[in-house]
Amino acid sequence: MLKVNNINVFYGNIQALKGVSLEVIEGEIVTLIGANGAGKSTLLKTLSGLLKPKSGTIEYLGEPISGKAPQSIVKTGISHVPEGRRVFSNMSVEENLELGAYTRKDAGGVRKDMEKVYELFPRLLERRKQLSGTLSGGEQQMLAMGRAIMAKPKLLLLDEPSMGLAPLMVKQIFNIIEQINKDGTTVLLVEQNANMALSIANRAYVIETGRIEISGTAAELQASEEIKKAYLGGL
Amino acid sequence: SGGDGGNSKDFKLGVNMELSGNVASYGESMAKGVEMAVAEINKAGGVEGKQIKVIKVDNKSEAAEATNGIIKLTSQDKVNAVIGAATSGNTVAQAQIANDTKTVLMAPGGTSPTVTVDEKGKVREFVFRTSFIDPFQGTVAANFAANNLKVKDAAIFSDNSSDYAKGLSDAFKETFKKAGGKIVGEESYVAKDTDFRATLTRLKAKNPSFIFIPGYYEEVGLIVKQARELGITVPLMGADGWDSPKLVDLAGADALNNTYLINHYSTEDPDKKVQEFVTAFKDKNNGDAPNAFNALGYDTVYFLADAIKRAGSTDSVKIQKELAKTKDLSLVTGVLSLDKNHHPIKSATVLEYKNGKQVFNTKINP
Amino acid sequence: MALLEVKNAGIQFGGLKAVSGFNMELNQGELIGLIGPNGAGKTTSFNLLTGVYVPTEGEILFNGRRLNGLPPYKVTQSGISRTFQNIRLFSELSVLDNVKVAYHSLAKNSILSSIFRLPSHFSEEKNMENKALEFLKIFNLDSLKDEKAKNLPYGQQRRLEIARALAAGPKLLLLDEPAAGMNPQETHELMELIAFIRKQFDLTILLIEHDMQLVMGICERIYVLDHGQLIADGTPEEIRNHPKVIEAYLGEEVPSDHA
Amino acid sequence: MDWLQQLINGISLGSIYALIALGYTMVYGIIKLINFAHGDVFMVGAFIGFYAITGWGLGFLPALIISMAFCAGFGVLIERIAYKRLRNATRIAALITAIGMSLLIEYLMIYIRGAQPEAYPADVLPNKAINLFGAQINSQSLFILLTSIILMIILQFIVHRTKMGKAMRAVSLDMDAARLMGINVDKTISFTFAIGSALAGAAGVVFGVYYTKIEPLMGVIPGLKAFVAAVLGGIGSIPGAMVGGIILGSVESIVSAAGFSLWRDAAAFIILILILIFRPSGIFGKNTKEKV
Amino acid sequence: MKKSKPFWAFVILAAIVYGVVQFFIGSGLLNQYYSNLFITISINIILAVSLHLVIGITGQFSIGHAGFLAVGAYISAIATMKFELPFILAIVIGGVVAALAGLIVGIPTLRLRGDYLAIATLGFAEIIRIVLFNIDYVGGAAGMQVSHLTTWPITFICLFITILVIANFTNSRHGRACIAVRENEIAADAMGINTTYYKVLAFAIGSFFAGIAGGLYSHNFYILQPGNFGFLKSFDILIFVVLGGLGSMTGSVISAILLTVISAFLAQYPETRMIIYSLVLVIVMLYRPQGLMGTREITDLFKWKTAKGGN
Ligand SMILES: Nc1ncnc2c1ncn2[C@@H]1O[C@H](COP(=O)(O)OP(=O)(O)OP(=O)(O)O)[C@@H](O)[C@H]1O
Ligand SMILES: Nc1ncnc2c1ncn2[C@@H]1O[C@H](COP(=O)(O)OP(=O)(O)OP(=O)(O)O)[C@@H](O)[C@H]1O
Ligand SMILES: CC(C)C[C@H](N)C(=O)O
Ligand SMILES: [Mg+2]
Ligand SMILES: [Mg+2]
Repeated sequence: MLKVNNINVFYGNIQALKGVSLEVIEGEIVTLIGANGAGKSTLLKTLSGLLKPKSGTIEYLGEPISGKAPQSIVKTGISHVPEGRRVFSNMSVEENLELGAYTRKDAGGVRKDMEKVYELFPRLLERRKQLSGTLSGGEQQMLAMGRAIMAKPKLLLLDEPSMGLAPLMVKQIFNIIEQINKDGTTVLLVEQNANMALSIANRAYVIETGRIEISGTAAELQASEEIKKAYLGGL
Repeated sequence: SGGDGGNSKDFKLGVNMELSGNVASYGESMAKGVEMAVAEINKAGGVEGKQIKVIKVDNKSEAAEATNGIIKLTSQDKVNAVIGAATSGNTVAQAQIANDTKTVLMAPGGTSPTVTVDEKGKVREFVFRTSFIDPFQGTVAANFAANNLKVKDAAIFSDNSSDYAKGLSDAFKETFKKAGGKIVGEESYVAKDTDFRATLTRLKAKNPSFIFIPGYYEEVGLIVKQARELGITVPLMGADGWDSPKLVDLAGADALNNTYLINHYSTEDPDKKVQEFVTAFKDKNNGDAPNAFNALGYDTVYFLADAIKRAGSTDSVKIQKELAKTKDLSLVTGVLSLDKNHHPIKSATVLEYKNGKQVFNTKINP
Repeated sequence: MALLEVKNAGIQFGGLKAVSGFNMELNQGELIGLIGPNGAGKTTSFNLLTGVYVPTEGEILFNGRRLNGLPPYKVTQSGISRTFQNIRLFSELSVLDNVKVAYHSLAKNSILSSIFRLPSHFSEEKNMENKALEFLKIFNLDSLKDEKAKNLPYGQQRRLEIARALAAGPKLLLLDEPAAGMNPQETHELMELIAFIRKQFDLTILLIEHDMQLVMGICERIYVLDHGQLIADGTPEEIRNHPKVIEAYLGEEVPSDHA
Repeated sequence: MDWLQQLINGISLGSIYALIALGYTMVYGIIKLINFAHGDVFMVGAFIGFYAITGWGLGFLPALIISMAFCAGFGVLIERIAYKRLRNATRIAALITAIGMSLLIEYLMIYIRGAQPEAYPADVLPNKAINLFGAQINSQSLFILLTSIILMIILQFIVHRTKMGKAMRAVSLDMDAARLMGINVDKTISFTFAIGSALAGAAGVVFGVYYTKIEPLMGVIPGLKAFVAAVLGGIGSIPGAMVGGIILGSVESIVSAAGFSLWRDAAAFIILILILIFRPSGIFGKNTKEKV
Repeated sequence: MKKSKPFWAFVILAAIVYGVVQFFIGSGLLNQYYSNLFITISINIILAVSLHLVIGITGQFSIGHAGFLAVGAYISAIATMKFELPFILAIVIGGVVAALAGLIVGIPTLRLRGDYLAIATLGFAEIIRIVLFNIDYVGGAAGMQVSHLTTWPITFICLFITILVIANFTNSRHGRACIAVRENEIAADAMGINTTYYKVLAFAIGSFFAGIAGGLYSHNFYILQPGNFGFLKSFDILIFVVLGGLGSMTGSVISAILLTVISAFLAQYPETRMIIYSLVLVIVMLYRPQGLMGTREITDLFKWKTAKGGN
């Protein structure tokens, strides 16, 4: 479904991604783990068009998308839940969800999906009219995911959805990710919480200082001593 | 020192005028008059054998720029004399430098007494003017209102940002009261205002039968228009600051009916000198008639040339001495004699606007 | 007498009671955890303790002195300093200067002494620099002292924030999610560092954290907030098995204490 | 009735401020830029209207529309040339650029056509005096008020009821997140500049008709006043800009009516400062104190 | 001592600049036009550096600096013209009163943030101007005549003191406290810094030196009018600071010199002067949005060099 081929991405003179290649197959949950500053967020931003790779290609559903503007990439069915949630703080929960469906023209479908989101996150239904800036961290995370679902994505990019969340909430969020995946959305999940991520993923990539260092099935990685030491706090 | 004395081939004449900005109309008119006179004199052989060379600077109708302008003229260009500025305020801004550098400074139309006399009452030795002064203008206006228009209740709406308007309104008040009239309202505005409706509404409520509006044409034009819109139909009057073609554009010919102004001369004056000037000016300017500031600019050059001739030298101290002694010099805008404060004693003309044209009403002698 | 006593403190934003009836006692030298679901009011209670918010109810006593209504800088000067959930470094300043700024209120020379470069200016500056370098060494940041704070990687920024808070000379140190965004390896190093500074500086520490390995691993006692209310307090063992805490915060499976 | 007349004076003046302030507020709302060149777009609008009326002999309404259309394009152009590059720079850098653009437009105008003023012809709009309880309302000021109100209502509708409006609000809150929603940020910003500038153009024509005199520096003071009005109302808020404009116009009128015309501008600023001291984000502004 | 090296370098540089200019003026090589230009440059540097302390160092977005310039200008002019006090004393009085004005303006407004602070300071500056407008004692709108007393030596001494004081203040724990306020007010507060105190202090010091500049300004221009102190004047000063690079004192100095010289040079081309000036402004900001110097100081350049050499 998604094929990233040898991309290089820069912030000014700083190279954040160095020849990264990876692949996501339809229906999978693929996770990308790595230390702080490894380039995980940079990769997701490049996929959704916020950053442009200097070289290399990105193919999605057989079409090249690198260099396209984010708004056209959204239309092709890729939704990105950015790091730090980035909800529209001065707008209500409902308005945020409506914006998620900005590119869609099927009013009926939008209404249905809105109901689906409220079903997944009953908390959001309770807070429909509340300004999203006043929600707690976990609630904002739900909103950010709900908003992405409203675009009816085929591929969902999640950037550290568990960051700063209470343990119970982390579990809920991961359950929901699995749920969304079962309902037919392919997921590329970036996580610091590698344990959890690997437990729901099919395959995984490990990125270090801008390079993919290891890849394999989630089970393989979970079993690897090396990985345990470096990323799973395996002591 | 005032220029390089007798050494140079040319007589350098600085012209520091309002060529842009709020009152550009005056400066442009005066500069045109100056240039016409300079051309005539140069053609006739110049002054003391020297050709007059005009160096113009634009003071943008701002005092600070006027100061910069004269600094440049005296220190960079080393001029022998300066003409300018058009308005009193911008002339006063140059006075101290003129005195310090012993450069003759000639104001064609700066009517405020402060142009030639400082706040301590001392005469500014090197500064002269060609026009009459505001106490006289104000008196003429008040007498005209009381005697010719026969009004009893007058109001004043004056420009608070110029010494010129302040002086006029003081003189008007004093004389009008003396003539038995009453001042029922007094308001002021500042240059560059555009909305006078609130204050005019306030004035209207006082029911004056005449309003004196000393100020410059840009604001006066809007005031006259807005006053008429608010239903103020009484006669309005101003002084030489009203004289600009722009006034008619801004106020509209209709609104200007039943308004009067005081001016330095009238093109309708049958005097031979005036008519010769009018014809010569029209010849050079595709038929446009000269306004008072064309005439004052023109006269100022002759005023200066006369003194140079009497001094027999282009040395500025000598010129200054002779200028101060000027007596009965016949010019387009009247016969000029200076008093000890460098104030000329001259006659004034009252004009009336009729359908956008200035029409001669009366001439008043001092 | 307890070092810090919070008596029935609370605050309301509009209609929302973010924290209410909050009671807490910290004794000299303790290391205490504060946990609770997102939006429970943990950060808000830090803000109450540090004077960012003025409590609308109750009182806060530090060393027996009432803190209610004191502006933050006075609270800090009286011996409480903190780190922030969302890092707040002086990003254009060097690492060294970040720490020096915190030492500011302990220095004494006047403005005039600085303007006229009197001896007291030089001696205080020297002193400040030495102290700051000491702190940086502890946090292994001394080699980066001339780097701008904003150029540090995330983990080092977190450490710098703690170093800076220490330089203000606190008796009580408040840490708001110090391990957020760190991977398990980095978290582990942080735990050791916290234990070390507590001993070294004879500190009392109160920390907020969602990482249960850290909280359960180093805290002696834990307070649990939910919906602005204290729902439990006790030793890690008690908290781990507290039904209310499990329901509101931990969920069914409890991570094991790895230590 | 004096006070009625004064009220009308104030509201007429205020509705011109409001029209300019709306553009300020919209641009500020979306990219947090105090667009100092806005007052000069207003000036350009006044001249376009003037030339349309005197040069091509058009009436008020066509002149208004031409001026609005021209200014819309002009505003977009300014944004593309001068501000787009600076979206990620500090706001103060963008502010200085805006000041630079303002000067540039003013002096280019002077260079092109000279500094002398121009007078709007008096017969653009029928100017009948209507006598209402003793106050002279001329049909012009009614017409102007009406134009302002209609334009404001249309604007309010666009921002709150249309998809574009929602996109504008989203862009103003978080540009990157808006992109991720599929919003074309550049287009949205251009659209905002177009609308704001069109309103400034309209204000220019209205000003010309009402006050007659137009000149290349005419935008400076009304621009500043409108900015004050926008802040007074809470910068970024559309109703705030309207209310701020009307309040400012009325305060000026009241102060002059009370005989303190020379203190008029000072009074306006004093009111501004008082309001800011008690409501640091203006009348309608949200007090967005940073959450710690 | 390491810290005093830049100090002595500065003193020597200052002495050289002074000596050279003084030599040219004394020997008559420079006429009044040029000596005036040097004075104007110095005044502008004082203004730029004083605003730099407020905006660049303390991060308080004040765009009404001309108001304090006006206070200093008028107070010192009153002192010399009406009370016939010595010029030096008049300058100091102007500075002190401007600093007081700074306190009066600063205390209520400095709790505002960002653009709201900006417009409030601008508002105060306009109020100051309008008050002057309405005081007949100082000539109202028409202005007052002031003797020309400003000379190159006096101007230079004022400039020297201004730079020295502001540089010393900045490079001390107090200056760092101001920078901390700029960088993150909440964190500064939490680190025990009385943020209000330092904001008001920086504002008062900035106003003081603006007042000093005012004294020099009014006695250099013969006539003093409120109209000279409008918001465009404030913008001029703001432009020096931002164009030089926010937070860089060297930048402020350099851009004050550069822009003053450019302005003076362009005076010969009145029709295109403002067009070129504004183009320069826009283009510099578009291509160097961080300003000419960024946040660097001239002393950093030396440091950088030695650091490089050392490696
Ligand atoms: N806007 C930026 N400008 C300059 N450098 C940046 C920028 N954003 C990120 N970087 C750098 O790029 C590298 C990769 O950053 P990225 O945010 O992708 O890391 P990450 O893996 O997502 O880390 P984290 O776990 O902290 O989120 C880092 O070295 C970072 O410092
Ligand atoms: N300044 C404020 N105005 C309004 N509501 C506020 C304010 N500060 C906090 N709140 C609200 O108070 C509640 C508690 O917030 P707080 O930040 O203390 O949560 P927390 O326990 O730290 O959560 P997290 O673990 O997500 O950081 C939240 O509902 C929050 O929205
Ligand atoms: C040109 C004139 C209208 C000037 C006016 N008489 C004045 O003194 O200012
Ligand atoms: Mg990341
Ligand atoms: Mg928190």
